[in-house]
Amino acid sequence: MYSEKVMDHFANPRNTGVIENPSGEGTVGNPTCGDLMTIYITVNDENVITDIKFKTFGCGAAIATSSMITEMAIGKTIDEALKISRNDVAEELDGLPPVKMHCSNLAADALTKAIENYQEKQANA
Amino acid sequence: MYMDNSATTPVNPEVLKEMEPFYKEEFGNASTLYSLGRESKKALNLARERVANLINAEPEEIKFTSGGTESDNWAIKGIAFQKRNKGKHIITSVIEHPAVKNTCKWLEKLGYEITYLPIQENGIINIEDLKKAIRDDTILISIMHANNEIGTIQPITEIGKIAKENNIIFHVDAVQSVGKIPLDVKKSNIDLLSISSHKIYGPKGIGALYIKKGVRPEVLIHGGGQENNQRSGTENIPGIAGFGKACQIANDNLEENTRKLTKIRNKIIKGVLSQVDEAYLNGDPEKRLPNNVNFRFSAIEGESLVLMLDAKGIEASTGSACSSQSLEPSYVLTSLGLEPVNVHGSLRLSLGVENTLEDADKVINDIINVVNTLRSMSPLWNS
Amino acid sequence: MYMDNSATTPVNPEVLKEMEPFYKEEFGNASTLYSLGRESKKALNLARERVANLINAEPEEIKFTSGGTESDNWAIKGIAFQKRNKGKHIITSVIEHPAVKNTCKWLEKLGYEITYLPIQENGIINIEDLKKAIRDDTILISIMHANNEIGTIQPITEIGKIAKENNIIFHVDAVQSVGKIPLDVKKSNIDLLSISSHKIYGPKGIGALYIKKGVRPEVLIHGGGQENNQRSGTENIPGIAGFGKACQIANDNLEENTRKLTKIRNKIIKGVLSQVDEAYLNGDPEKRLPNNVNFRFSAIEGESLVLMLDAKGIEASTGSACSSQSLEPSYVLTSLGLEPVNVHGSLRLSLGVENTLEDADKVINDIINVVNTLRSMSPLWNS
Ligand SMILES: Cc1ncc(COP(=O)(O)O)c(C=O)c1O
Ligand SMILES: Cc1ncc(COP(=O)(O)O)c(C=O)c1O
Ligand code: FES
Ligand code: FES
Repeated sequence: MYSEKVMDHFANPRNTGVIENPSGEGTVGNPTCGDLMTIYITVNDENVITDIKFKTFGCGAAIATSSMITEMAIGKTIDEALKISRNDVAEELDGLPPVKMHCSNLAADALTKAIENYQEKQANA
Repeated sequence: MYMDNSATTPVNPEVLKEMEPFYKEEFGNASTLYSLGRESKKALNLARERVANLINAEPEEIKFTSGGTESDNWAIKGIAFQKRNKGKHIITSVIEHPAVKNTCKWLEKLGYEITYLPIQENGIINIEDLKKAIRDDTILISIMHANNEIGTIQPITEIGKIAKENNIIFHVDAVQSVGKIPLDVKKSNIDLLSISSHKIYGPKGIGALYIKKGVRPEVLIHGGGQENNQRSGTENIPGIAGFGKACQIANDNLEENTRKLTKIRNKIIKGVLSQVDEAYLNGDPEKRLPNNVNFRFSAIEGESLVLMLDAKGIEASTGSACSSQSLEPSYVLTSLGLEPVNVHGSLRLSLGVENTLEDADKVINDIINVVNTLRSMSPLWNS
Repeated sequence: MYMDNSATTPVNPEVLKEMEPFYKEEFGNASTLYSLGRESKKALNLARERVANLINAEPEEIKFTSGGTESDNWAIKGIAFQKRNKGKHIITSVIEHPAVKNTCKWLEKLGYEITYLPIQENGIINIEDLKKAIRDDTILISIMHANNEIGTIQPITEIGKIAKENNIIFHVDAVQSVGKIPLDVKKSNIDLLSISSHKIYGPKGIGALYIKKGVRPEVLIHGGGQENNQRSGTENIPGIAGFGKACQIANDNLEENTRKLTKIRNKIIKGVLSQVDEAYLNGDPEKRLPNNVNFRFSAIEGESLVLMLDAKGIEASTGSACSSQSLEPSYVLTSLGLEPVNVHGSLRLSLGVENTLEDADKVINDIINVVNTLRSMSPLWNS
């Protein structure tokens, strides 16, 4: 059902866990099947994501897309990271079954939310 | 370590041996005149006897079908069509297999009324609910013997008695129970009973409908008049021979297998419930199939659970929404009163005759590890 | 010498080899999450492609069933139910297989009107009759490709054109023709087409219904949603894999087999007609399956003919009343205009890929002998 790359990220997820006092964090729930994902980011003075971690309650695809997006986002500026689309994540994983595409949406949305949370904090600081 | 025997079983080597001659030398059509067809005819009769023996029926009460799904369709549509002038009300339960459930849904479109009996917290219907549901125009009660997800066993003998008293046809989907727990169609007053071969180490694509003498559901598949004019189509002799053999083997080993599987099952249940936090058993602890275990674990999702167990060499299944094509959680588990989020973390292990007590140790350990791993990345788990 | 391949065929050893892994190691359910089910899934897809290739369909237009009979039932009942608001008139022919005929008879009980087109002396329908039979409320034309008894081939491409022009669904029972003569569902404008595996050296108990994209017959067997929600039931993977292989082999050898069988067939026909008095060929001499021979001999009876040939090692069949359970002569042969007494002496030889030109010599000789023996004791024979 899943590509080898999905299975790799699922079996050996990168960057799991929590960042204490993150620059931003975003949690999204999945209305389709009721899953949950949180992404934490640390952003430096040049607006580059220097650390990223995730926690996910969801299927194999949800875990793999969470892991994948952390790898795709780390080292990028927040502007670059915001451009990572839902499809980019799926593509980077060599595709997802159609019924699982919404799980990659979850990952992209969680990252966006974490960045927005960082931007809000900056604006309020 | 295969623990998904409720989905399907491997074919027993003895069963395969029984089938082989009918592919090659003895391939003749059972209804031909010449001698080549004679062995096929004999095999057909022998298999009919063997299936009948397993459920205490008469051989001529066994009609071969393409599987449990067709048997369920035939029984329910057959009675619905046959009795349409007597009434259009059917009673079933909320936890029937889709083969029953979706057949009933289709009949609703045709103007039939279906009562779906609820289940209690333990997964078993309340007999009082059944009694109250019966109406003058009730033509059929269709209740499964054992559930495919949670393994709970329904009181079919009590139901059969009530059906008989009310002169209502009683159909039992026994696909999961046949060959695993005792079953006696006479004692339980069953009129129609569905069986599938590939759940008891027989080949796929074959099953049977037991039809009590005198009961005559409308034919579902018309044609050349095979199966005493009730189910047409050239007989699948290798499949039928294998199915018969599987029934005989199941019958011969019923008690021993029950004893063995119950031990393994109880060991797994005890081991996991005592060592994993927030782990629960779905379904009734006693009134359940000897080979069925169904857990739920909070804060984790079943598809990932199954995939991680697969990586450790264990095949299992789940009722999680994420694992279904429709992204809906198991209706059997939600019927138990579970919230969708709790259905998420469900895990079914269905044991087979090849499993051992050592397998139980391994699976307990692997479950502990996998649950811990998944919880460590779950935002819902705070420890 | 097996010459009853229209009844059923032996399984090709290569087909059996294709099936074997799926009984034991790769027995997993195709719809499971874990890796064990993956090979089953792959086998399912490969078989779907192979069946599709044989008839120039798309793989997703192939739905697996339990055989030709189920396919015929599904196609006809499925359209009858789906289109019941558009109309209740169906056109078929008098020589359809019982799977079609008895399905139509059942629909008559439900209020459908069926036109049974007659056949001409050569066993083929008259296209003008078809045109005249079409009405505003005609929802389905179901005409077989090649007949199972007399092997005559109907002009399905002409029929398909007429069906299309009149916006009527066209179903073809191609159980006897598939893999034996060219068949192109696109070219012939076919909407639904029935196939059976055990007539082309595949296993029994498996078949397919081709359903053209966009056509949606009502479901016959409801349940777990297999076959894209159109035909439920745990997939019979060994059967499906074997069926697919059989289709591929038939496809690869179609021309060669046709050439070879036509030669053997013509040799038998010529040999018998030239050496036996009052021997006739039933059906069309040209527009017939390369593997079908159907004689009639005056003054003798078919069952005894078949039994005597069996004693000489030849398996064949007959349309004689005496050989049927109902003691009625073949309706296919009486539809040709034959008197029951002439149907009595009918003999069908249906050749298989294993037959040779030497077999033709033997069968000619044996027929001559057996016919002579039987006539020598027949009160109807004066020589
Ligand atoms: C309770 C129950 N009924 C019916 C079926 C359908 O049987 P089959 O897969 O043989 O069509 C199954 C298994 O899938 C089942 O578990
Ligand atoms: C023309 C025709 N249609 C349908 C069938 C039924 O096929 P099956 O035996 O696979 O059910 C047969 C063979 O018996 C046949 O010859
Ligand atoms: S998280 Fe539910 S399907 Fe992926
Ligand atoms: S002569 Fe015996 S059945 Fe016809």
